[in-house]
Amino acid sequence: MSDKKLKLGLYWAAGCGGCDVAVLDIDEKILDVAEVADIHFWPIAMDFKYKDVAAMDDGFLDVCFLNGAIRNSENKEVAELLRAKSKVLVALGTCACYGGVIGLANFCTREEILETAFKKTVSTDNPEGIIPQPVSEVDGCELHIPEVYEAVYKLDDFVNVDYYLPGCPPRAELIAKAIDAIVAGQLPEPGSVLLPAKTVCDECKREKKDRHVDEFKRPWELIPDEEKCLLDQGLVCMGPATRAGCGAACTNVNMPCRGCYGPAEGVIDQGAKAMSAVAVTAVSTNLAEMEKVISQVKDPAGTFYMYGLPNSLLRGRQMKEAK
Amino acid sequence: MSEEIKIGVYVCHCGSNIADKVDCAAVAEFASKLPNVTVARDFQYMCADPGQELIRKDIKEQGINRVVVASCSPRMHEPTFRKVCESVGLNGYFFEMANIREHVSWCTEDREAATEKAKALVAAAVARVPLQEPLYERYADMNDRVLVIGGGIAGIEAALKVSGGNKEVVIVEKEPSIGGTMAKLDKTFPTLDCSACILTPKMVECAQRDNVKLYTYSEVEKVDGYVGNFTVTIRKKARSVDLDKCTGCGLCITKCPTKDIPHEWEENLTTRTAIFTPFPQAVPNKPVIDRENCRYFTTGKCGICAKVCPTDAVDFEQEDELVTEDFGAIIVATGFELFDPSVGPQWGFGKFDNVITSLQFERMVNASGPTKGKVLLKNGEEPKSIAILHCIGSRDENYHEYCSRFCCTAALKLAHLAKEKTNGDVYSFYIDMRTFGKGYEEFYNRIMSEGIHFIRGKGTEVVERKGQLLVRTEDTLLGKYREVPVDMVVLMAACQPGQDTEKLAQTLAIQRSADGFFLEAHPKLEPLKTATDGIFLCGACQGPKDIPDSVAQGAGAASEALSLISAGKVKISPIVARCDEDKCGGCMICINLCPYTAISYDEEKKVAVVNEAKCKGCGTCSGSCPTGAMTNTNFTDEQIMTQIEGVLAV
Amino acid sequence: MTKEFEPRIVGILCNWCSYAGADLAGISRIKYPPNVRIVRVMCSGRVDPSFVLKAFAEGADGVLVSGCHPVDCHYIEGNYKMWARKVMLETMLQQLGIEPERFRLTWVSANEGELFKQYVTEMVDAVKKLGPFQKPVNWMTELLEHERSLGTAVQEIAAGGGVGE
Amino acid sequence: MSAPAEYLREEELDHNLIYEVASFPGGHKIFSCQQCGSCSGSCDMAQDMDYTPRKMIEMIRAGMRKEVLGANAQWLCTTCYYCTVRCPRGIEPTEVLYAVKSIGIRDRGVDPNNDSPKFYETFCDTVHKFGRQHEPTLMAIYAFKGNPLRLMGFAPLGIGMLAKGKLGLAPSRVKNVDEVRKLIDRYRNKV
Repeated sequence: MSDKKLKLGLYWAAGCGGCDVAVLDIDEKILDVAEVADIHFWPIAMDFKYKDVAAMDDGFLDVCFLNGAIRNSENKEVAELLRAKSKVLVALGTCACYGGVIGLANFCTREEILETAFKKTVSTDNPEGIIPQPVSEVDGCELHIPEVYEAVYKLDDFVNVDYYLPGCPPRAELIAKAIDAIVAGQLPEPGSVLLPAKTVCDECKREKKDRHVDEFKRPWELIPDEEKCLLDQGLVCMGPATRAGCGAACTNVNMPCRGCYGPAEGVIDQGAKAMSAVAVTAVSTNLAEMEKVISQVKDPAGTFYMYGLPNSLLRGRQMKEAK
Repeated sequence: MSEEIKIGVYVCHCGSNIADKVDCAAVAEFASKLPNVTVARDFQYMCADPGQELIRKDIKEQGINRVVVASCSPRMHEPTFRKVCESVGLNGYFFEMANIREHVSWCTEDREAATEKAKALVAAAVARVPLQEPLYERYADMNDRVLVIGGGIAGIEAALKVSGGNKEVVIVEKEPSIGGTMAKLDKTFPTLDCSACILTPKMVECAQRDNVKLYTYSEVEKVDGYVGNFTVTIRKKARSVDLDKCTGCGLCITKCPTKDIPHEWEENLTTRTAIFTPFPQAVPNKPVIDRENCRYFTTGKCGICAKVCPTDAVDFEQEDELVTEDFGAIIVATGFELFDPSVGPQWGFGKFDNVITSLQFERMVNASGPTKGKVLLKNGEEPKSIAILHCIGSRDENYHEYCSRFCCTAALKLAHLAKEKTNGDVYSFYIDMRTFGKGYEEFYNRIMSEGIHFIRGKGTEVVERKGQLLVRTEDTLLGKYREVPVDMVVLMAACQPGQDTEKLAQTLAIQRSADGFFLEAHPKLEPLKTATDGIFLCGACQGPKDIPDSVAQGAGAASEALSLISAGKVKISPIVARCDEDKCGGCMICINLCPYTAISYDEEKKVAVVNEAKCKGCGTCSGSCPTGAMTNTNFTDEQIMTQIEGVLAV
Repeated sequence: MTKEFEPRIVGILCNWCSYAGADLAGISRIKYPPNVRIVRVMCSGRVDPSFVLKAFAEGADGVLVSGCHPVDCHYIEGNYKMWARKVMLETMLQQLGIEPERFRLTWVSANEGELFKQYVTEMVDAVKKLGPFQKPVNWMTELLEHERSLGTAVQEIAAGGGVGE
Repeated sequence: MSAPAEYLREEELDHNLIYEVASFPGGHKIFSCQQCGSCSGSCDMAQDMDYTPRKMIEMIRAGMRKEVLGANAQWLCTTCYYCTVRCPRGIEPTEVLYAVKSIGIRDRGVDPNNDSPKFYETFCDTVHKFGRQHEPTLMAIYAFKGNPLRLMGFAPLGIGMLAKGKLGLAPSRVKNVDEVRKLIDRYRNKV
């Protein structure tokens, strides 16, 4: 390792900020980080301006952790900027990796979302029905705000990503481990996901047995048996189709996995795979009965693509009206 | 793979079959521009020798290492072209076929559209073939012993035939004696020859042949392995009698003080002792102690049998013993059981003394049975009129939807015996008379002339009025409602799957059909096979069957088993499922999906493991594997997705 | 374009029944629209819903999956498993804005060449009525506007072509 | 019929009826009947019968003596023998119906409104008298046993036959008429 300190950048695009908090959650480990690294950009923690970044030489930053999806022109601009300035770009968190929860926006058009957000909610007070525009005139001056894109994108739709560390948010120890690996220069092949290759089922302690579901239930409809597999109990659990790394955090507390760590290694469409696995647990030779049971899963697309719609084969709802 | 991909594409004219509708030259020209394509040709007949030679020459001279032939259906010539590749050292699975005859030229009117579709299919094959992996057919060694589960007539026949083929065979029978249901019968239709006379010689032969091993009073506990290599654990239940020491003298039976146990084998028409042989011609003709009813076991006192035994064969300390044996094939011949008519209170079984089942009547008319062949009412008198009710539990969606097949003719036989023994009025209540077998209709005709009253109408209900049993029915031929007074009612109870069918299906990993019987691989063409290679079926465990059919199936199943084990090796298709242990999350979704139980769970590694010898390569597991760990060779996700891209490329 | 819209439909057929049924249609010289391009799998149970989505993502106007009739599956009950997936997939496709007519699961046996023709014809007619499968061009425009090497696959999808040209 | 039409009183059934019918010439195969309906399907008169031949046989087997003897089916039988030719079990329904007629006449079991037995009796009486048939005599006697007016209906047919020489006005007698009478008497006494 070089005696020079690692130059680190962190950025938060379209996301909830939980990933930044997860970085803070590494606790005292941050001191170790401070020992080996200088943070050159981290808007949530320190005051930086984009021009500071623009002023850096290309490849100035050794590593940049970028969380959040790309939802507007600002996200994209900064992502491109940081890409240029970073030797290694890590997509941190599921939004950056796969679009994340906010990717569910891809079931709607931009117009539908803006209408809802600025006009239709009960708490909205917008009598003139103004929807923010990228460019507007205020007192004779032109005011620019970032343009909201038609869809939510994952980071690698626009820039080359070296490593992926999904999770909503990624567990602090995984972040710490990634930093350790970077410091030690022990990173795997570029393009890799910095997680175990297995899935949540591998980490989940519950006993899997029947693999046959007579009735699908919502989590509030039962108090699940703590020993038995949740899927066997009729709860739609994404565990079989979700990358390991979380330590089965949800199933440990009696909640089914919702798939936040993204697809298993090499899987192209997490939702389709999960759906296929869950559907067949209801197989019987009575077609009508099967239909009845399977129809109990009310919102398959929302369920199976909760964290990865922009990363799916179709990326979202196909908008017929789009021209 | 570092080797450069060089694809040879061959577009077949199939004379004019393809060329009439597809511009083959244009397709070849199109193919030549696709990625990785080294040569692209069109030719008159690719499957003929010159066509095959063309491919061989290109492989040898141009270093072609992937072959795409656009011609007829792969269901036709895929093996042909695989062999062509293999003949010059190229793995047969580096070959892909585009079906431009059945799916294009023969079903399309428009030449332009046909050519375009042919291009799309060729593009798909060209896109897919670089992703294909070399696959190899493999062979596993084969054990040549055969296990027969069930020692009824079907199982006996199967065992004797296998043994006749000079192969070792083991019969596992859960009862203390082989013989099955046939041993309980008096006469057999349509010839009315005595059941015991034709069965017992076969039973004895089973005991005498050197290469037939009998495990009576035993059950199959566990089956591991796959075709050619089954390892079977057999539970020998504690008989409490040492078969080697016992001479079958029967002294113990005569001295046993517990004499009031309902005799199951005699359909509870009489009683037996706690140490007993089920019937006089039992094989082995050695007793067994019914521990539940034996005073020694229930009270700790008695032991008379042990005291009187001249050879010291009674062994109260005996315990269940587990033996493990290896087999190449398994024949299931577990037979059937009789429907319990007390389920339907309308028939009065269990309610009226003189309502009995067909098998009880069968025992009654049997000269060695509990009444020494006399038909007697509970009060010891001979009945003056007997009703025989067909279809009890059969052809009835409340019980069994199917026809039990043999009961019509059996009912005719019983009607005949009833008439012969009592010379009273005998009524036969039937829905349809189904006498399907050779000589059965003639038998029916014969029985009719004996003056039996045939009433077409289901014996719907048996009631008692003033001490008189009445059978209620609608005589559908006369269009009249009737209440026929009789002294005795015989219920032709349905043939139904034995109670342990479900458990055995799980143990053997074979399927059952909706009616509960074991399911054959194909109802017409594979009636004796199961979906699990190496496990065969015969007799009434597959569905209701009479003796001739059971015997024929027994011999047939033996032939299936002999044909399998005589090959010496099992061929294993290379199209199978494979599990990538590094990716498998151990979710176990795939395990239930496999109809062949080819997938098991490795507790230690926490991953799914495919037994390739059991796997048939359907790929259903891959279709629902949430991690992509389970792949279907030659039909991987990547290959199929690329093929989809390919068909949409044009 | 003045030419009538000719949909491209991907047919995923099981080897034992439906592929053989399609073969029989050919052998019997039954003529039907050339719009279905067939991909063979061993069993309809092999059909991963990803394949259906992949076809749409690659610009297919419809997807026809076909297997053995219930009870007749060569592999006992692979077709039931596909049916389970189909039930869920139909809802999912609808949520994803894909008209129900664009995806169909049928049962065609090896001797039902006529039935295969019927299903193909029905599907082609229905999809023709719907018009081409509309991809969300506006999203893709945002990607297209972005010049970058990684984007080629996306661009091709957006342009309506498949990959592999 | 007295009892409710759809109810069969077992105590009224005569289990011997079938044996009785079977004892008549041609009746012995009645046991083999499989109720296929070939006889009824072949019968040109079935549409006018109260019970079809198949049903007659089934009723005989059940022992419905009263209904069987009182039926009109046996009297409508034209003895065309189609049923006998076609029966898959070799039963001779024509003969079975003859047997039923005989038993009916003997036991006076025939429906009193049915004139057919009178015709049969007259037929036999005429033969008994002349040793052969004489149609005008037959018709005249038969007419007076029932309703004489109905003779008028047959008049045109009789006149036509007379004109063609098919009928003789005066009856002729066979040579050894006693032999014929003996034959008839023997059978009548037997029944």
